[in-house]
Amino acid sequence: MGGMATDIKLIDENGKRIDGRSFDELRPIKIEAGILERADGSAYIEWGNNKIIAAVYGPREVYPKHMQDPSKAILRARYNMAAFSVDERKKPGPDRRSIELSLVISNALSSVVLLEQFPRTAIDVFIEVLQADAGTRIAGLTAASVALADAGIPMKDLIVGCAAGKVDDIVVLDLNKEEDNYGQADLPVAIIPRTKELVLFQMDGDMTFEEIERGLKMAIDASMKVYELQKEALKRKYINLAQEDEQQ
Amino acid sequence: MGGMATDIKLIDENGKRIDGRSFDELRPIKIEAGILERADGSAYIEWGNNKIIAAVYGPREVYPKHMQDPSKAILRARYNMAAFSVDERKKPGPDRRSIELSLVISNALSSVVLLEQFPRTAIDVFIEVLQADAGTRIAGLTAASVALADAGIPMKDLIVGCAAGKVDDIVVLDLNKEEDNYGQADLPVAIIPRTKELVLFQMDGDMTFEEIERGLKMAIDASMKVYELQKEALKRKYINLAQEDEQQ
Amino acid sequence: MGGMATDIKLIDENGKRIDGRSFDELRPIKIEAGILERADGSAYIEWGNNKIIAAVYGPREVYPKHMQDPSKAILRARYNMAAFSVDERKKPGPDRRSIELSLVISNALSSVVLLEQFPRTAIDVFIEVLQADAGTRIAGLTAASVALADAGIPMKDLIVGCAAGKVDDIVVLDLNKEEDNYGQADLPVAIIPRTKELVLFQMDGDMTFEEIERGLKMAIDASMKVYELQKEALKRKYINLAQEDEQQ
Amino acid sequence: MSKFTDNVISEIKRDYIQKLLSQGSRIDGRGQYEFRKIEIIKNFIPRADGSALVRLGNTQVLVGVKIETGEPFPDTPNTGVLSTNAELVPLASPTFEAGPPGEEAIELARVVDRGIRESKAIDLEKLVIKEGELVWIVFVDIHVLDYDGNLFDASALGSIVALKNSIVPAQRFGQGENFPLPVRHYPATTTFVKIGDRIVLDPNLDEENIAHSRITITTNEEGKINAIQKGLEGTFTREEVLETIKMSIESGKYLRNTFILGDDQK
Amino acid sequence: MSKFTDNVISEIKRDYIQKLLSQGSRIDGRGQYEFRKIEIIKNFIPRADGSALVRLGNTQVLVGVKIETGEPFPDTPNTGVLSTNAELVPLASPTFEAGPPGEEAIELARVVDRGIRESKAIDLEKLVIKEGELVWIVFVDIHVLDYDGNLFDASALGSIVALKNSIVPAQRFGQGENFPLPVRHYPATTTFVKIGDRIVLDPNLDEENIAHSRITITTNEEGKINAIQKGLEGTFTREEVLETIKMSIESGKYLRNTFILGDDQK
Amino acid sequence: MSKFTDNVISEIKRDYIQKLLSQGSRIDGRGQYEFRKIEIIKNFIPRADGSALVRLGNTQVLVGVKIETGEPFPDTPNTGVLSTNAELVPLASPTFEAGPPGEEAIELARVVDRGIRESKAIDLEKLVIKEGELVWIVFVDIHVLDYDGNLFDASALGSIVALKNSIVPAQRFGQGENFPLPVRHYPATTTFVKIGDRIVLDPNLDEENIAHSRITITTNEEGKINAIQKGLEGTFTREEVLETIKMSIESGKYLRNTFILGDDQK
Repeated sequence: MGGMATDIKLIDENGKRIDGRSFDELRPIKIEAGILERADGSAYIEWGNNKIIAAVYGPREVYPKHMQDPSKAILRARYNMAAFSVDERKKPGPDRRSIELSLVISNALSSVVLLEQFPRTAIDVFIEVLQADAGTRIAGLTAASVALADAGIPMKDLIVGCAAGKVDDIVVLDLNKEEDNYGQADLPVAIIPRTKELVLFQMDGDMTFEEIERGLKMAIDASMKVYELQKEALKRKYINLAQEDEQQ
Repeated sequence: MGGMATDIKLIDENGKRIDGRSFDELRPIKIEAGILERADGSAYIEWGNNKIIAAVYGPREVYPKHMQDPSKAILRARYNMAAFSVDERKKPGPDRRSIELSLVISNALSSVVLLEQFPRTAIDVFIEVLQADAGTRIAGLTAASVALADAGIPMKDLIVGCAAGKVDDIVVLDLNKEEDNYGQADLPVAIIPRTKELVLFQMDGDMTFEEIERGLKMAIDASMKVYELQKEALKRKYINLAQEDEQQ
Repeated sequence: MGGMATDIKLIDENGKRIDGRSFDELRPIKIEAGILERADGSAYIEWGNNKIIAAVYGPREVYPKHMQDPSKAILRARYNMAAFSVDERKKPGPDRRSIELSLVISNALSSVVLLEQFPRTAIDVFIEVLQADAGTRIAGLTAASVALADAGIPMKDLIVGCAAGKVDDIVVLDLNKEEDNYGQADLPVAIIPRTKELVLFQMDGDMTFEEIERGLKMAIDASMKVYELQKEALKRKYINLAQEDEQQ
Repeated sequence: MSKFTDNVISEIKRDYIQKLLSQGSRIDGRGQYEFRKIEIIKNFIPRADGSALVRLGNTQVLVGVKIETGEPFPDTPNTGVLSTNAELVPLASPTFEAGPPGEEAIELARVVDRGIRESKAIDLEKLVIKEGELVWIVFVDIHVLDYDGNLFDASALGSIVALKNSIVPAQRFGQGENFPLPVRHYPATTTFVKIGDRIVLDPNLDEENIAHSRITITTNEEGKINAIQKGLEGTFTREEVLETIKMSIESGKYLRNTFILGDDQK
Repeated sequence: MSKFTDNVISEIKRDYIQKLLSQGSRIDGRGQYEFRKIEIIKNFIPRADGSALVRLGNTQVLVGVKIETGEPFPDTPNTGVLSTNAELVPLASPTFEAGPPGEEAIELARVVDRGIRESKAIDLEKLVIKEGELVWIVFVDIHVLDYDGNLFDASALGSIVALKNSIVPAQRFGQGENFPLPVRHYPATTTFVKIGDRIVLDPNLDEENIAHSRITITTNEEGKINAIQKGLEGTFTREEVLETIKMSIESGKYLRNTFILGDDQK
Repeated sequence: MSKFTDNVISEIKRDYIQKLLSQGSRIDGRGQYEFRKIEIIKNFIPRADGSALVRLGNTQVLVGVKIETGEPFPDTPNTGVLSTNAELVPLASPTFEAGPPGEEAIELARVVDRGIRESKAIDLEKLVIKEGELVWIVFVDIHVLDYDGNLFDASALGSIVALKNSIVPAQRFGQGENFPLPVRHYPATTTFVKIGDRIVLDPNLDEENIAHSRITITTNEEGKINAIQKGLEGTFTREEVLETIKMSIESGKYLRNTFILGDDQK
C-alpha cells in the first residue's frame, strides 16, 4: 500500500466510497474475447479505468531447446505496462514489480491449463496494461484466461479473481486507484470458480485475521460474478462466429 | 538535419561552398583494398575527413543454429563508431542510430551478394568509423562492398553511393560536416552501378519534388565516379599481389 | 595502489606495522573445508578481516553446447563481492575488477586441475567475498583450491598464495586494508607448492628489481605456511567425516 | 531474424498474390494506391497526455504521448525535446520477441520520429520553461497491438493525431495552466512496397512478406517531402522512386484531410 | 527454469515423503508445524552497518545492511528509503545461475521487503536529514549461501535481526553522531507448503521440490497480518489459507520471542 | 571462449614452431628478445585530442584520446580522472565478438591502465579545474584493428604516444586556452610468452596460440617496475620471472628511446 499518511477521507458518512460505490460493489467491467487478428487467442478487459489486452500464442516451439520440458508445456505469462499507462511515464521494459506479477500470474494460469497435453512446447500469454487503475494483475489474469479459452487451449476451468482491501478501517471490495494509494491494505485473490480454490493470493498492509476472513469471502463472491462476464464474453464471440459462418 | 537556426552562410556569392567546392563537386576520396591481415577481405576509405575501415568474415558458421537460414547465407553488417571518432566522446556500443544504419547497409549489400550460394552460413561485414565527417554510412557502405570483393565473395556488382543535400536553398552534392549540421536536407543514395537501381535511399529535411529529382540525379552521377575509384583500388590490390607473386 | 598522497605513517620506529605485525608476518588465517551442504565442495577462509567462501560444482554439463571443449573440462571461476563487503555499498553484479580477477583466478586453478579427465564438462568455482580487507583475490584462490580438493576434483597439487607489497619504502608481507590503500606497491603471488612455480603474479605500484626479488621470496615462503593450513583444514574435514562414520 | 518464422508464406499464396498483381489486382480487392479501412479512436487512453488508437485494416497501433519536464540538450538549450519510441510487444505477432527494441522497432521509431521532427510539426521552441535548464520533453510511445502489415503508416498517423490532441500537463508539474501542445504542421506518412515489378500502397502482412523493397515517405501540407526511408533488400529504379514520391504527396493529402485535420475520428 | 535441474527429486523419494506425510510424519522427523534448528550469528560482517547470518537447518543466508545518504522519492519527501535486494548466487545451489536477479530472487526480495515495509518496522520518518533533499537509504542485501529450502523465512528473519542491530553511520557521512537504526516493529515471516493434502511449516528442499503450493505470511507483534504471498502452481482452499494464517501468528510469536527479541543469537 | 575457434593452430605448425624454438629460432626469424617491426603514425585521428596508430608486425591498434570535463571521484577531489577502455571489435579477428567488452578486453584495458596510472605518467593534479567539483577526464580508447598477437605492447605503446601528443581542449569547454596534456613519465610495456621451456618477447599470433604462460611488464625511465600481469594457464619459475623483468627494463628502454621519446614516428 502507498502507506502515505494523509487526511483524505475515502468513505463518507453514508458508507459510500469516493466513486459512489458501496463497500461490496464491483467497478463496471466489460470483457471482449477475440479482438486481435494475429494472436491465437485474445481478450480485452475494461475494469473501472483499467484497459488491458491479453493474447495467447501456442502451443509452440521452445528455444533454446534445453529450456523444453519433456513432460509438459511451459506456460509463460508476461505482464507489461505501456509507457503511457500510468501517471508518470514508465520506462519500457520489465521492472521488478512486473517480473513478480508475471510469475504469480504464470503460476495461477498453470493451475488450470492441461500442460501435460503439449510436452516440449511453450504457451505464451502476453498481458499489456494500456491504462492502469489499481487491480491490474487481477484484471489482466481474468482477461488472460479468456484469451486462453479463445485460443482453444484445453483447461480445467477459467481463472477469475477480484481484490478486497481495507480503507478507512473498513473491508471493501475492488479498490480503485485512490483507495489503493491511500488505503490500509490490498488483498488480491484469484480462484478456480468450479472449486473456489485459491490460485493467486497476496496481501500487503495491515489486517486482522477476521478482516482477512471477511475480505476473502467478499473477493470470492465477487469473482463468481466476474466469472459470469467471462463466460458471456466467450459466448458472444462464438455466437458472432456462428453468425458470420451462416452469412457466408 | 541538425535543423539549428543560425546565421551561418554555407555558400558564398560565387557559389563556392565553405570548403571551396562547387555545388556538384565531390570531396577528395581515397580507397585502398586489402589492408588487414586477419579479415577475409578489407578496405580503407578516406572521404573528405572521414576515415573508415571495413572488413568481411565469411561465409562462416552461424550460432545459435536456429538462426541459420537453410536457403541462403545471412549477411550481417555492423556499423560502429570509435569512441574518439566524433567531437564529443561516444560511449562504446551500439546506439539507435548505429542499429538503423547497420540495417540499411545490410539490406543494401544483400541486394548484390549471391547469398543463395552459401546456405546456413553468415557473411559478416564490419564497418568501423575511425573519424566521422558526414556521409559515413555511404562511405562505409562503399568501403564494405570493396571489402566483399576483396574477400572473394561472389556479387552481381559492387555497391556504391553518394549523398546529395540542400544547403542555403541550393541542392548540392556530398555534404561535409558543417553542411550536414546546418543545412536543410540530406539525401543519401546508393546504387548498383551496372543498372543504376537504388539499394539505399533515405532523406530527411525539407525538399520539393523537383529538388529531390535533381539531388537524386547528382548523387547517381557522382556514385559512378566513386565506382571508378572502387575498381581502381581492387585493381591496384591485384597488381600488387601479382607483383609479389612474381618476386617470389 | 590507491596512490593517495598522505602523511599516514604505516610503519613505526620499531619496524612494527599499524596492526602490530613485523614486516614479514602474516595476518591470522583460519581455513575450514566442507562448510556448505549443496555445493560439491566448499571452503571458508578468514584471512585478517577477510571473510570469503568458495564453492565448487562439477564436473557438470555445459550450455550452450557449442561452448563445450571436446578435449577437456572448462574451469570457470567467478569472483564476486557481496554488496555489504566493502565500506561503500557495492552494486550487485560483476564490475571490471571482478571480471579481471575471475580470469586470473581461473587461469591459476586451471594450471593444476586435471581438466583432460572430464572433456565436454564445466567445473565451476564460485568465490564470494563476504567481507573484504585487502588480499581478497589470493585468499579467495586459496579457499577455492581447498574447495576443489573437498569436491574430489583430481589436481596435481593445491594452489596457494600470498601477497607482498611496499609500504613506507619497505618491502612487507601480506598488506592489510590501510597498507593497500596508502602503500606504494602490491605484489600478489600464487604458486604450486610442490614446485614453487608461479601461477598468479601481478604487481602494481613502484618497485625496483631488487624489491620485487625480495617480495617474491617473502610471498613464496609465506605461501608455504598457508599451504600447511590448507592441508590441515582438509585433514580436519576427513577426520570429522571418519568420526561421523564410526559413530553411525 | 525471429525464431518463430510464422511470417513465412506458402509458395502457393505467394504465386497467387503475384499473379493477381500482374493482372492489376490485390488479394483483398484494393486498388494499387488504396489504403485499407482506417479507424482512429483519439484519446483512447485518458491517463496519457494524448493518445490515438489506429486501426489500419487488421493492423492495430496504440500511440500514447506523455509530456514531462526535464533538461534540454546542451546544444539546443532553447527548444523542448521530442523522444519517439516503439515497442513491438510479442502480443502483436508471433514473430515479435520480448526484450529491448530490435532493429525493426528502432527503424520504425526513427522513421516516425524523422517525419515529426523534420516537418517541424511540434513548435519545440514554445516548450521551454527556463532556457538551458528546464524544458518540456514530449515522449511519443508507439505500442503495436496487432501486426497485419504497414506499421509505418499506422504508427505515424497515430503519432500525429495523438500529438495534435495532446495537452501539456503544466499543472501536474507546478508550471501554471495546462495548454494544448503547439502543433503547427501535419506530416502524413505513406508506405509502398514493390512485389515483382508492381508497386502498391499500404501493404498488408501477406504483401509485406513477399515484397522485395519498401519505401516510406513523409510529406507535409505544402506538398514538400520531409523524410524518406527505403527498406528491405530489393531495389527501386529512379523512376519508381519518383513515382512513389508523387503518389505519396497525393495519398498524404487524403490522410491529412480525412484523419488528421478532418473529423473522421471517434 | 534452470539448465541444471538437480532439484528434480527421484520418484521413490517423492513417494516416500508423501507416504510419511499421510501418516503424519516428516522425512526429518519434525512435527507438522515445527521449524528446523535455527542459529543466528548477528554482526557477522562488522564492515556492514548491520548483519546476520541465519542457519535454518542446512539453509544458510547472510543478510547485510548498508546505510547511505541519498535523495528521497519525490512523492515521499519526508521519509527515508528502504531498498531490499536478494542475490541467489550460484555458490548456493546447482540451480542458481550468475547474472541479474531472476524471477525467484525478485520474488524473494519483494516478499521480504513487503514484510518490513508494511509492518512499518523501520521508522523511516526518523531517517530524514533534510526534507525533500537528503535522507538515509537503508539497503538490505540478502546473500544466499546454501539453499536447502525455505529461503523466505531465513531471509526475513536475517533481515529483521540485521536491521534491529544496525547502526546509522552518520559520522562516515559527516552527519553527526552514529545512532541505532530506529526499528519499532518486529515482523516475523513463516512459510508453509502443501504436499498432497498435507500442509507443513518450514519446508526443506526435498519437501519444497514436491510441493504444489506455498504460502508465506508475515505477522507483527500485535498478531496482525502485514503480508501474504501464495506461491507455486497449486491451490489452497479458503479453509487451508485461514488455518495457515492462524498458525503463522503462533509460529511468528516463537520466532519473534526466541530469535528477534530474545537473546538466542550469538 | 569464442564460437569461432579460428585461433586453433594445426598440430603440424605447433610442432614446427616448438622445434624451431628448441633450436633457438623463431618462425619469423626474429631473435628471442626482438620486437617485430614497429610503425607509429601519431595524430592519425585529428578529430581526437590525441591519437596514435601502432603497427607491430601485422598487429594494428588505434588509440584515441578524448578529454572532457566532469566530476572528480569523491575520494580524490584534487586530481583529474583517467579512464581506459579497450574494444576488441570483431573486425580485427574471427575470434572477437560484438557486444560489451569480454574478459580479454577488460584485462587488456586494465593492464594498460595500470601501466599509465602506476607510473604516474599523467600529472593528474594539473587537471583540476575546480577542486572537488570539476576536473578533466582523460579517456584512452584502444581500438584494435588487426590482431596478430601481443595486443598488450601495441596498445600500451599507442596509449603513451597518444597521451604524449594530446592537447587538453580547454577552449571547446570554455575553460581558457588549450594546453598540452601534462605527461611526465614514459612507461614502456613488454610482453613475453613461454612455449615449452623457451621464453620469447613480443609473440605473434601463432606463438600466442601455443603459449602456456604470458607475462606483461611495465617499466619506467628510471628502470623501476610499475605493473606486472602474468597471464594464461601455465606457470613461470621464479628465475624465469626475474629474467623477464630484467629483459623488460632493457626492451622498455628501446621502446622509450625509439618510439616514445624519439622521432621514429610519422
